[in-house]
Amino acid sequence: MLAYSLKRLLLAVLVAVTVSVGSFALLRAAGDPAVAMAGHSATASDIEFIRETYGFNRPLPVQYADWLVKALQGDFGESLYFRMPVSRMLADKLPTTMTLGGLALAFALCVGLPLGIIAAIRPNSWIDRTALLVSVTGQAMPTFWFALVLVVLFSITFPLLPPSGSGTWKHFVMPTVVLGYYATPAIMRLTRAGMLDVLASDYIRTARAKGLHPAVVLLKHALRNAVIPVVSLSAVQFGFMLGGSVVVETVFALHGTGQLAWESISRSDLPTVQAIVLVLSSFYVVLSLIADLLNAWLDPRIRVA
Amino acid sequence: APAPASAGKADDTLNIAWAGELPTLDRYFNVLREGELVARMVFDSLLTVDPQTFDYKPLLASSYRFVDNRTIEFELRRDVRFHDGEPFDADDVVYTLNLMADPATRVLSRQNVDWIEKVEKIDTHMVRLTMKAPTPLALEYLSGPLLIYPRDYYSKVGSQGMGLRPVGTGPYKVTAFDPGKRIVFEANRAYFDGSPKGRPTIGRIVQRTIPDQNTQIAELLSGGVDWIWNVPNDQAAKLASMPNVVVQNAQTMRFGYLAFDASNRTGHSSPVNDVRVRQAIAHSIDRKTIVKRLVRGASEVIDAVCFPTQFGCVQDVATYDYDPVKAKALLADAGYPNGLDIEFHAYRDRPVAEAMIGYMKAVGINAKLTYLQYEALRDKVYNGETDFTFMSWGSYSINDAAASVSQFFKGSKDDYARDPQVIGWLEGADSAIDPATRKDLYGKALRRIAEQAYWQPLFTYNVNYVHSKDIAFTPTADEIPRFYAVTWK
Amino acid sequence: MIPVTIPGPERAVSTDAVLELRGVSHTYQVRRSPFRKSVPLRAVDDVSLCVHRGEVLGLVGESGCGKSTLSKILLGLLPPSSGAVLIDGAAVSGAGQAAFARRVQPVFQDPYSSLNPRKTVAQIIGLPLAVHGVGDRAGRRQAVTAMLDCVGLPRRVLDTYPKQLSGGQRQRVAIARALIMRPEVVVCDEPTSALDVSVQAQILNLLTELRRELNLGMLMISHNLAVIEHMATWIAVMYLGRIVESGPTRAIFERPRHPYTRALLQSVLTTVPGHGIPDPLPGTAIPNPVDRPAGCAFHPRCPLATDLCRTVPPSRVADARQGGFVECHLFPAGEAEAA
Amino acid sequence: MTPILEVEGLCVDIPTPAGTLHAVRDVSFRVGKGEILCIVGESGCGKSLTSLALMDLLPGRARREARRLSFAGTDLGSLSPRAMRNLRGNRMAMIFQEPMTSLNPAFTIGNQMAEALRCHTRASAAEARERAAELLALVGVPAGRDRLNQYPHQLSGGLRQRVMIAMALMGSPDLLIADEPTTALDVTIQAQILHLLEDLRDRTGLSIVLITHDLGVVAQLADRVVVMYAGSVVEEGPVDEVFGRPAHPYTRGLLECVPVPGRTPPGSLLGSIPGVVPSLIGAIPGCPFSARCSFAADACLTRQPPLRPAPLQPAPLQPASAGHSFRCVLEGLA
Amino acid sequence: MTMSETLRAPAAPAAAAPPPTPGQILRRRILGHWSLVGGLAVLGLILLLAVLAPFVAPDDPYRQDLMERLVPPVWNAEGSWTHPLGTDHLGRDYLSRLLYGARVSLLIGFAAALGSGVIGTTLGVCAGYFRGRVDMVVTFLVTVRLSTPVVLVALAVVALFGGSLEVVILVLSALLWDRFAIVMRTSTIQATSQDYVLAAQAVGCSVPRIIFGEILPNVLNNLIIVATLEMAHAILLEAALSFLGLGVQPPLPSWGLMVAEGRSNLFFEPWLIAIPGVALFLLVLAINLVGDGVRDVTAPDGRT
Ligand SMILES: Nc1ncnc2c1ncn2[C@@H]1O[C@H](COP(=O)(O)OP(=O)(O)OP(=O)(O)O)[C@@H](O)[C@H]1O
Ligand SMILES: Nc1ncnc2c1ncn2[C@@H]1O[C@H](COP(=O)(O)OP(=O)(O)OP(=O)(O)O)[C@@H](O)[C@H]1O
Ligand SMILES: [Mg+2]
Ligand SMILES: [Mg+2]
Repeated sequence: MLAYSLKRLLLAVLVAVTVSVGSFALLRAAGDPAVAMAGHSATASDIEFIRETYGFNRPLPVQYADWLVKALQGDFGESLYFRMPVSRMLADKLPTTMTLGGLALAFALCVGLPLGIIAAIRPNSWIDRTALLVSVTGQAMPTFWFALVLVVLFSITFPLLPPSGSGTWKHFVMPTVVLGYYATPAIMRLTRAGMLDVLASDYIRTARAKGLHPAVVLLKHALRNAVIPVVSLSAVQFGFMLGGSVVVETVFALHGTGQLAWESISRSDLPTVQAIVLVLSSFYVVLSLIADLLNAWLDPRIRVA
Repeated sequence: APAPASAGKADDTLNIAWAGELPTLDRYFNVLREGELVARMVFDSLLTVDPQTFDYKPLLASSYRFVDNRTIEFELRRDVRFHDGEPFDADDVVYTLNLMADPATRVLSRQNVDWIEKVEKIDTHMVRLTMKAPTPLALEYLSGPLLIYPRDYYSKVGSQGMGLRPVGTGPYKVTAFDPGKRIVFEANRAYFDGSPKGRPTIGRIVQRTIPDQNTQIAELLSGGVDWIWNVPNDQAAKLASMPNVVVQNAQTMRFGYLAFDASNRTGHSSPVNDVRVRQAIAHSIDRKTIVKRLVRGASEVIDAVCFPTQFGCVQDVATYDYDPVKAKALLADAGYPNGLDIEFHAYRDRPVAEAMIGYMKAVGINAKLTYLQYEALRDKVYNGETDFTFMSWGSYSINDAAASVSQFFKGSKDDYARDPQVIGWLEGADSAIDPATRKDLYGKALRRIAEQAYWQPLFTYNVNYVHSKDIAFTPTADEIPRFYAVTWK
Repeated sequence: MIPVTIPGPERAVSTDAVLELRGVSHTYQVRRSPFRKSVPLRAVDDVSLCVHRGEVLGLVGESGCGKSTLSKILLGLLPPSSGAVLIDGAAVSGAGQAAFARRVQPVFQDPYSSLNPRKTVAQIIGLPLAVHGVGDRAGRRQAVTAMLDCVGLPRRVLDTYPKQLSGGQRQRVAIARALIMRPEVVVCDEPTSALDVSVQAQILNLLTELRRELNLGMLMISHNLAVIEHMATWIAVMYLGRIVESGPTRAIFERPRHPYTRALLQSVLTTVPGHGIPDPLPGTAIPNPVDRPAGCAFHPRCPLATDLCRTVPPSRVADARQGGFVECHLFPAGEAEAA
Repeated sequence: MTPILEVEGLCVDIPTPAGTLHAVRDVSFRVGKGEILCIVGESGCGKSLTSLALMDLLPGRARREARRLSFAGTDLGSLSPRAMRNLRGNRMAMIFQEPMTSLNPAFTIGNQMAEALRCHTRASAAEARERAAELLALVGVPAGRDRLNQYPHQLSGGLRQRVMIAMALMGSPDLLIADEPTTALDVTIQAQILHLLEDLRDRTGLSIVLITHDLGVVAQLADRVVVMYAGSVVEEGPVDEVFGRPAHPYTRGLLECVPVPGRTPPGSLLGSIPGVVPSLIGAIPGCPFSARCSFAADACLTRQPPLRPAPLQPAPLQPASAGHSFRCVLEGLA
Repeated sequence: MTMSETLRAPAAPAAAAPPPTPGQILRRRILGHWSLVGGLAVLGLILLLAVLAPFVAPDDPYRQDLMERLVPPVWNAEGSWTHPLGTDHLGRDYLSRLLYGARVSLLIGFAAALGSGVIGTTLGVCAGYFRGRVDMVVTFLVTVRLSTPVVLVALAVVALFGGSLEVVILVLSALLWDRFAIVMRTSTIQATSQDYVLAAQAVGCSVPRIIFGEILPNVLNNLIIVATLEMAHAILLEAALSFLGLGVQPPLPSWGLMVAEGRSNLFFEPWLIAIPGVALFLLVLAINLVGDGVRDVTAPDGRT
């Protein structure tokens, strides 16, 4: 168990490092940080000076190693744009994005799981078809379009919810629905497929043969086995939502990491982008590790025999 | 209707929104226009410009006088205190201006401070400023970008501290600042009487950054914010008919232009190296229709590469009217009878860019658009990588041709003309004191630029200010909304 | 009586042994859970066997004892961890793979998974011809048609897909595919255990006929001893990767030596009522191939196990009279001869 | 013997896109107390559906119909789902073919066994575990108490099948339905499990319906046997009679297909039944076996004869009521 | 019985009606699957219109007329038949742009699915077939890919190279291969464990022959399903990029771009965003329905 966890951790670190190397290379190709830092009216010598002071003239691998060592100590450098420690900005913005991601995932699970279960219990019924429609619509609607439609509907036509900001729970309702709805179809389908598989399995027949109440059969025997793949998927989805919340955060002016990343990309604010990519990818890796452990708990076959 | 957390008039809070993210509130270290709005609320400079008459008026100075054409003496006000209670005096002026003028400080807009040689304290309420050379724009700078900071505070917290918790003398103080997200202003009840800016009337102003235009409008319509700007004309026109909304359109000092690589700076010879191609492009675009139908508002077509009200911005330059036939002829003459392909860069006003591409296409010029973020495009321009760009320039709201034509044609990083003649004229104009000489030299430069079509000036911009009926807001031509002057109706 | 030889290094290999295994072992690395280290699993342990022309070697043993692994090694699909596969006395190397494939062909257990569902019967049966570049298209089709007749399938199935065939028909297709290259040895891994009794009989009959007609050597793996007795000329009994007893069918059935063989024989339930249910091996000490018992691997289940069995692995004892061998402490070398 | 289970005219229909599949056609049999009844037949002949129909566990779309379906005097046909649930796992229990997949991998053996008792009685968790441990000992699982905390994947196939049997016994059933309980097991293990079943019957008077396609198992274990073909019963009777003197050509054909050590000469050709089972969709005119029957006459193609008593056998003379009956126009096979 | 008798013994009686061939079954299943038929119909229609755009479009999609800006569609009181769907902010005929836009959107979908499909399938099949080290490397790559925030990388790349059709397609291809790899890996492992692959190996088939002849045909339906999903995904991602100003560049019309452009008139000319939005929705919906349909129809016991 310990050896396994260590190995997974090593893999996680390796993945995060690979991603950050990739993004480092990409971002360096994208823009000269010295030029970005020097700003508007800098002269060539200003830029040269910045290169010197910040070490942008060193070989890329050296710069990367330097960055990584500092990053591991929690020091992501200073934002070129905001001129404040990136770690502080992340501490400020991550909670918003995490809240949004968490809520959206919860929404997707709350909608996707029951729909998937019901659809599996009554395949081809009207519920199944409705669930299918809901999921297909979710997949086919551009996020920003959906977001704007909601804003028009619930902030202007029926002024129930504030269109933007992050002050109260009300502010999170629409972003959650938009982001969560995007993840719902996958979860619903996987639940449905898993449930269908499990319901057709021998041990469900055994459970029924014992004379158990159908609800017990469903919720105890079937669900636990059916959600195992859903757990892994949720980790992937959560990771995706953290990275993919740019559009939602932009529309709803949520000021999370997604929007920060996007603005930082366009401002060539490399340390910020770099840090966000590293944090998001590490986060994903940690999530999938958690998903693995959760699955091990759910499925004793994976657990220590 | 919803009751947003802070709902307008009832609790004396003005909610405003814009898209820009201010990295810091230290004005010397941000260049965004929104930074200027904040600066005017929080800080004061020695002088100020009357937005209507463009006259210079004393602000922190109670009076000033030119000792000679390189020296000004300022008599300072005695009744001014910074937000932290520290009294304002000569030390603050001397400290701030000398610090910012020092190249080691690396303020972002060097031209604002470069001309200052030194500032000396004469007594507690008297300072003397010495220029490196006679500077025609000196008063312009002193009444805008050169804000006075409290010496004790700034020397203690530095630019970072100031950026987060600014302390100035202005009509509003900042009580909260989440960078890129939110700024909360509180009226400075101790603001000095007799300031040309007037005393603040609204108790609290909350600014939020809302990146998406639609969301801004939605917030306005739902009462979440009271004031937004830069609303596209199509929307503004429709918003004007809404019951609780006021739309005001005002011209700005910003103008749009096409810049060509006339001197082959990219090194990969492009068709626009040829003046005839540049002229053809200029002739191919129907600027009048674009202005009338697309840009609309108070905008107008311009022909010289400066804002018409700017000092020295002569109008008797070569013009390129919409004439596709002539454009085609010029192209054929330049050796492109079958049209040509060209890379085209832009960073704003996509519809205008698209419209121009449409016009060019009609005469056989296939402009392939690369649309970039401003910062990215600016870097490309600085690095000499663009053939043909659609840009805009706001002259830092300085009403003098030095802030426009001199900015771009004096051999700087963004000078793609590199015309020694023009450079010579402009250097002369920028250092001369005599208005007539300056005007003559700018005129020469402008005419040469137009004739060579180094740039094709397009039109002046306009801004739509959209706000709730509850407030009285007066737009100004310099594109600097003055929130301290806003009042409840 | 069929001339038989003891495979393995003890006796000279008779000339008609087509396919031979010498001291072959195979070890898998298995990981029982992602949280654990992988451990070696000795699926086949020092096995020597040979298949003769026209003979059927029957391999029996319980599930997981390594029968399929052994057959894969014989087919050249799995390189043995140690030991050698010989064909006509020559070791098979990588280069000889194609030639090897022409001479040794498999018939698998499950006729549902052994036929590619996306191919027609003609394509499936003709695949070996196509791979080895035998003949042209028309020639191949002719050969396939002939083969169909040979395995008793109507010609109209040529262009149908496996889905449209019954289990028995599919198994015939699999046999046709195995035989089309005229191999000398066919390795049948439980060829009838997925089939119904009535179909099983058809397939067994077909295999018997083909063996006689084509003088095929055959390795027949089955856990159905009745089938093995019926088909095989020589039997090898496998337990946890080792051949524990081997000999001519008749001799094994009449005088089984190894307690495991005896238990297997006892477990056969015949269709003649009245024998009752035997209880051959009481206890539930199911062997764990990853964690082999010390000494004789069978000792935890053996009713006759002694202390010797628990500590010392028995050695292989040739049994001249039977022409086979047994690996059991109950039969020390001398006694085996005498028994 | 008083029958514990009486089945008369059981039919199972499954609607399919191609038409209604009549999987079980008018099946009748009865099981006496303490009797082992085996149902044999080829794959797909409806054995499993028959057993599932008894338990009311048919897959969703399948429909059950019967003239009479009575268990220990209760009419199963008219029971509410709730009452049926109370019977299931309590007085009638079932075990399945695949010991590997029939236990829920996510729960411990103990949990799954206890649950079987606790959903029918008010037994406490401790009591249920106690009984589980006892039953594990009964079915020969060594160290049963420790095994209660183990997960199914930690047990071998034979052990799992024993656990399944123990679990079925949790509610002290009167009837155990076993659908191919040994098919997936090795011969030696199979013998053990069958031994166990026989032993249970002897000790507790349990009635068993055992479904299998292994004629050897039937021959050695069954008291009575039902031979099914294409959804209907073709022959039924005491196992000695049916296997000793099969009356239906299909039964005889089946028995000839299996080599008997010592009786069938090695290497000889086995008897075989040519052809395949007819499709069960729609009605089958005549005898379903007629297409494969070497004795088929014209009459067989139009009409299926009713189940009728087999002709009396020579000594020891048994009355026809002992119930060896078959369904064929032929007057028994010599 | 003699041998010949045994061999001639009929293996199957002459059935009354021959069982339907897989082709027939498939056709029956497809036709009985309403959502698949519907999806195919819509997709086919869009494809047809896209191909025939030059013939059916009423106008040049690039011809602008600033005097005729924002003409509403015909169902609006101010609309006219000259521009059935109205005109956009530059006075270009919206219907024509919609038709030409279909080409671009479909092209992006197809090309991105193709590109990512080639990458993902190659990786997945190799991992599934060779297992061991190859599998480890591929799994690692997939994890890396999954832990890369796609949208951010897409933004960065496009911000670097500027948005253009080629760049967008390349970026999407390079980013959307993970699901192909995962699904292909599992399907290949599944297919490889089938005895027919063993049989092919025993016959002496070369590795490419096994992969292309035995494995790929059997995993093809999974491939199609993933391809449709990714195609839809790519089209939507392009729309999201367009929203952030980084999709294909004007004046080239893509539906995503049209939606993004129409967004600035969201409140007062909602049809500008609704028309391409609905088109986009229908397209993605149709693709998804087709994907689902293929899954159902090719599943062992498909829903009927
Ligand atoms: N690819 C593999 N990787 C790891 N272990 C394997 C592999 N294949 C088989 N084994 C293990 O090797 C042992 C022998 O397996 P093999 O399939 O040869 O048995 P078998 O005798 O054919 O069994 P059965 O009668 O069930 O087919 C088993 O314990 C099995 O779990
Ligand atoms: N859920 C179902 N849907 C459709 N047909 C079914 C279903 N279950 C069984 N059948 C069909 O009903 C018939 C009888 O099936 P059943 O499972 O009872 O056979 P069996 O005798 O148990 O066979 P086996 O020996 O293979 O278990 C078969 O033809 C089968 O194809
Ligand atoms: Mg095997
Ligand atoms: Mg069955």
